[in-house]
Amino acid sequence: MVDTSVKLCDIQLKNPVIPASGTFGFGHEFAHWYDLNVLGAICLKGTTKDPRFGNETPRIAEAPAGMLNAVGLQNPGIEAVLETELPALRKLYSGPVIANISGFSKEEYVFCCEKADQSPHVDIIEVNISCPNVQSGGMSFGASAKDAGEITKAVRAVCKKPIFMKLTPNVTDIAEIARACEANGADGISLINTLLAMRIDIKNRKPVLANTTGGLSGPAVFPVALRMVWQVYKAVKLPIIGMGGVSCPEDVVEMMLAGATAVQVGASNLQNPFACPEIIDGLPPLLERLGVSRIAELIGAAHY
Amino acid sequence: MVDTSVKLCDIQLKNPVIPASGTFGFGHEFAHWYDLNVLGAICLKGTTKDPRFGNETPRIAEAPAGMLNAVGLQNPGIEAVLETELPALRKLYSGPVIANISGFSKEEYVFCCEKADQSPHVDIIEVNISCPNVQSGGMSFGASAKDAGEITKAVRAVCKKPIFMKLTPNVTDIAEIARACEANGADGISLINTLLAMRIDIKNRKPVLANTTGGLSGPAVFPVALRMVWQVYKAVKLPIIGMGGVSCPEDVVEMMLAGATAVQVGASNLQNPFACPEIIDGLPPLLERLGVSRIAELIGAAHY
Amino acid sequence: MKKGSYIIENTQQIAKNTYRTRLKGDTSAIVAPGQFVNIALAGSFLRRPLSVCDWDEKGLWVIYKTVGKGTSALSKLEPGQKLDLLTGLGNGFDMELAGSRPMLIGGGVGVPPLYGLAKRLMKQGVRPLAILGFNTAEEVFYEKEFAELGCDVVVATVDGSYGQKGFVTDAMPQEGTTFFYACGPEPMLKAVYNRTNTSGQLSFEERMGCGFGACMGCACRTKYGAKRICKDGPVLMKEEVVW
Amino acid sequence: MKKGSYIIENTQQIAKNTYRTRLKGDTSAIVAPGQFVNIALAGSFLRRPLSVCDWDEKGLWVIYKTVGKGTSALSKLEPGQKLDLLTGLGNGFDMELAGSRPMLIGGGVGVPPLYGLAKRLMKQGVRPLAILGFNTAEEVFYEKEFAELGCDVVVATVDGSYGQKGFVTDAMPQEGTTFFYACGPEPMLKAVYNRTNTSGQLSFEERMGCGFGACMGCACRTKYGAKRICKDGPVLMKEEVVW
Ligand SMILES: Cc1cc2nc3c(=O)[nH]c(=O)nc-3n(C[C@H](O)[C@H](O)[C@H](O)COP(=O)(O)OP(=O)(O)OC[C@H]3O[C@@H](n4cnc5c(N)ncnc54)[C@H](O)[C@@H]3O)c2cc1C
Ligand SMILES: Cc1cc2nc3c(=O)[nH]c(=O)nc-3n(C[C@H](O)[C@H](O)[C@H](O)COP(=O)(O)OP(=O)(O)OC[C@H]3O[C@@H](n4cnc5c(N)ncnc54)[C@H](O)[C@@H]3O)c2cc1C
Ligand SMILES: Cc1cc2nc3c(=O)[nH]c(=O)nc-3n(C[C@H](O)[C@H](O)[C@H](O)COP(=O)(O)O)c2cc1C
Ligand SMILES: Cc1cc2nc3c(=O)[nH]c(=O)nc-3n(C[C@H](O)[C@H](O)[C@H](O)COP(=O)(O)O)c2cc1C
Ligand code: FES
Ligand code: FES
Repeated sequence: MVDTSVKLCDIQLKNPVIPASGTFGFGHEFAHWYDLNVLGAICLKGTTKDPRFGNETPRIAEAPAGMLNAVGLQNPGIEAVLETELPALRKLYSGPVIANISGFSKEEYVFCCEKADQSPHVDIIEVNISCPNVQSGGMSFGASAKDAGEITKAVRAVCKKPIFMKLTPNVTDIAEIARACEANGADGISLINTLLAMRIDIKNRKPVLANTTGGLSGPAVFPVALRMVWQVYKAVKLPIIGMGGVSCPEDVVEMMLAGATAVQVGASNLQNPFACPEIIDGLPPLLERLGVSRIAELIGAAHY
Repeated sequence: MVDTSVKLCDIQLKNPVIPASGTFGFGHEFAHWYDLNVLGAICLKGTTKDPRFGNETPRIAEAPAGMLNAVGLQNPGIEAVLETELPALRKLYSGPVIANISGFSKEEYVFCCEKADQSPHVDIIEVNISCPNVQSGGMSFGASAKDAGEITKAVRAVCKKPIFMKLTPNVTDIAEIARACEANGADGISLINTLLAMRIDIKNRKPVLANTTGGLSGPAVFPVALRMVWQVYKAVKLPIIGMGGVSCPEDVVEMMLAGATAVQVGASNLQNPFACPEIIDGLPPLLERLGVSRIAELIGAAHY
Repeated sequence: MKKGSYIIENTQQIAKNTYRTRLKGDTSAIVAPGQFVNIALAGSFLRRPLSVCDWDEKGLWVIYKTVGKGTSALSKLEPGQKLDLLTGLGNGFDMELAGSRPMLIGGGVGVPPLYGLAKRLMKQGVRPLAILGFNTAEEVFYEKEFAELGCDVVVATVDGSYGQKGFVTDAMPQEGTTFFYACGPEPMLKAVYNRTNTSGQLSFEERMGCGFGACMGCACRTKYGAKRICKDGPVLMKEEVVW
Repeated sequence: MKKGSYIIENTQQIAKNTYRTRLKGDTSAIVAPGQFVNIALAGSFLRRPLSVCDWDEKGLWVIYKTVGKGTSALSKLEPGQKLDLLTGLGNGFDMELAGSRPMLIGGGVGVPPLYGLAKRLMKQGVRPLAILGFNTAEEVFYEKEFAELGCDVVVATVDGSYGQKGFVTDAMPQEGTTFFYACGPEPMLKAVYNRTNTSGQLSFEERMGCGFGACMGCACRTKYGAKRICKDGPVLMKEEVVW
């Protein structure tokens, strides 16, 4: 028997496979397809202080081995998430829950993280710092080590639960950003968010997405994500949740060898609603073929 | 009849399709497959001052809808390129030639660009600033606007021919780098080089590439490349050579709508030696379907 | 909603760039006309959403225009090839609202789901009036099929090359109908919305990430808040539509 | 070198995880045993290089181990399916160097190109000694085929479960041969290099970007400078090899 369990900041996951924020709603839709309790954990849709409609449509475009999205953080707001969505999810699912918090100002992050920290249903807080910092010019918070560090420090001050800072890959030096998060009290790093990308409709000569640009994810980004997980593992001592293009058990193993303690699956859930349980079912036979008895021994094992 | 010609800094290309540096050697191998004179131009393998063996093997890894390479600028050195390779190419090909120059110090760039400028066989000099700056810490020259500007200024001082600065996509703000090149005298911008990426062999738990990381290219990167071409078109007034994942006539049109005056084809040449001529042959019927009589009218036409 | 493997039984071209494909497999998840399937195709990451034109116990039909990579690839697959589908997606049309004389208004490849609806209305003893609009004669399809069900059918073409000249709205009677069901391009839906006196249902399209309500890719504003075209739609009540 | 479309005629499993596929199509670009083809497979961006085991006017055979995605996919393709190949790649073995009694040394899926070589040597009236090495009995293939050509064949397995126990180098005679041709995993090639007294040729593998000399993906150091395994190789002279 292969042991597929991993520990994320003292939280035990029965396996390292977690649906990624924004590709799993608040879980209800997937409960139609399978028993959510097979999952290692669940990561909720990105949540802001106030309800948001998000961007105009079209919000989705296709890409070779991937997709673009510009959903723009459509969500019912932190109150509704904690008071309606999460209790509803708890009726279907008893495992660990990761709340994903977004914001357009430091205050908004602090407000939402504090609320999430107080919820009995939240185990880990993932802080998505890929949103534009509207207070200082619109560059994403995650694009500068200074901003990333400041947000980390501010949310740390109001949270007792583990905080995972979720980094954007659209930066020159991912290790520097991760170090700033570590130095300011993060408990872990999640990466990657989507790669800024674009498609143009050649018939009407306009960007496909109403928002002009969107985020690329799916298998296409896997080698970039893997490289960043590798670099961050070298740069910090924190546990890493790796993601970006994971679509099969082999990808989970590769991510873990690069340094991930757990792995999130995003776009693949949309393409195949059974992506997560199929990956989870595929892990034990793969590990057996590889001669691995405890999946946790893979974490960072390709580092030399 | 559709007019597929474009002008790149006063140099007339019969069509906008150019094989990308490093995927076409010095042309000889492809002369076996087809008449090189069908091409819009040819971009030569990256050239350094001294001959280089490049990185150890394996240098190639596969990726979803793409590939990784870590060739490490294997080349016979600028002297041999100008005195042996180029005259040999000239026997097979009479169209425009783009020399691609790399270096690990400002002096090396200056040395090579000056030589290339003096060659009667070189029409455009493409300066690849994706190499690590060994003099200051190993970050790629193209990763900072300051370094990019300095290299541009230095090579500008010794060249009369058009200089295209070739940018790396592994940066937070591509527009800032492009503006630094423009401000320092570049005649055009080429982008993108490869995305820093990695693969791990899950059987032996080691990076697939001897160099650990490599550059991702091929269709997977197309939406990222397109976004950067779009951003750079908005940021500078210079002509752009767009590349990254181009594999069909539709991609050429999409790149041009985003702002490219010409387009390079890289990894697709390796997958299909006939990639360039097939794309070129596919342009007139596609343009006819789109109701376009002059391809040049597409340049930047999706901007609003 | 179900996920399953389906076998291509046959594909016919039924009009210019328009194909009908019969897919054999489990249709138990399909509960209403106007629902759609989401088809995985080799070489494309995202699935392709297509309305169910009609279905029986052994399979379903889709009718589609080859507008891009996915639909072209689908039209070229050989009988016997297998496809992975999500079926029973979306709400579909509500037949209980039809009244005694519903009007079905379809534009182009918006026509197919109305065929399945017409068939089932007829079975319930309700005889709809079907108004089918196309750009031009060579794009017209399914006039005969609707007529064979026993519906009244009016065909309109924009260029007048077949049937009545003009848009579907030009062919719509101002009175005598009890309800309408419309499916077609958004400008058509909007025109229909503006020119109908009765209540009705309109079926919308949007680019989709998942097709089953998970990604918020297909959001749309309604008078009762944001809805997902894939899950809360694709069919909306006229009364809730916000343009 | 040529690019063309080839049709799968049949595929047989010939040993554990080892398959032989016959591909019908133009073989006019193949000029020497030891050359390889580069096969495009749906779902993989890079082509897969495989040695030509043998060829005739109507097609060629490849023998391969299913080690990953591409080779597994290839082994499952149905007869009649089409594949895009680059053929006639690489230099191949130089038969003129064989002398009167060449030794062919193959390890695992390094054996296939030696079969085409053996066949052509026999045609020239040269009878080679073939030493075929495998890990274990169930991986052994082509002993009979070599014997039927009229070669002397020695099979060695590492675990001794078939033929002689040990490595190919344990089965190599120290004298009596005029030249050697070797193909197999790099450790085997190195051992052969160290244990042979005659001159010889060794066929190498490397991860490839193009397979036809354009990308410098497959460089290797030799005593005469850098060479490309795909174009200047895969066969190198013993005398030029640098380990
Ligand atoms: C609920 C629903 C039902 C539909 N029913 C039908 C039908 O019965 N018959 C029919 O011909 N068409 C129908 N469509 C439209 C059909 O989905 C598109 O024509 C098809 O996805 C185009 O794919 P492609 O690869 O050929 O085009 P491409 O342009 O190459 O596709 C690129 C991407 O854009 C998406 N896309 C392009 N056009 C549309 C569109 N109009 N709506 C949604 N996504 C789009 C594709 O799914 C794909 O992700 C329906 C759409 C929806 C949302
Ligand atoms: C000139 C040459 C001749 C060859 N002849 C044969 C043969 O006759 N029979 C046979 O079984 N094998 C042969 N090989 C090895 C064969 O190419 C690989 O086993 C095959 O590419 C693996 O593909 P995959 O998708 O199954 O494995 P994966 O590991 O999924 O492939 C991933 C990537 O790595 C590459 N790769 C993996 N292993 C190798 C390797 N050993 N050599 C080169 N590239 C590799 C693949 O081509 C692909 O790009 C030869 C290799 C070369 C270079
Ligand atoms: C439709 C969609 C919506 C997303 N929404 C969010 C979000 O709300 N918050 C967040 O942190 N990441 C969001 N992401 C990013 C994913 O969580 C993940 O980081 C990224 O998609 C890479 O993983 P993948 O390649 O497996 O999709 C979203 C991704 C997609 C595709
Ligand atoms: C094998 C290989 C070698 C390359 N060598 C060079 C080089 O020497 N100089 C350079 O500027 N770019 C080099 N590149 C980058 C390409 O020119 C191009 O910028 C990149 O691959 C993106 O285009 P593509 O997606 O079409 O491959 C190389 C790319 C590949 C795949
Ligand atoms: S397409 Fe994903 S929610 Fe509708
Ligand atoms: S594989 Fe490209 S040069 Fe050998």
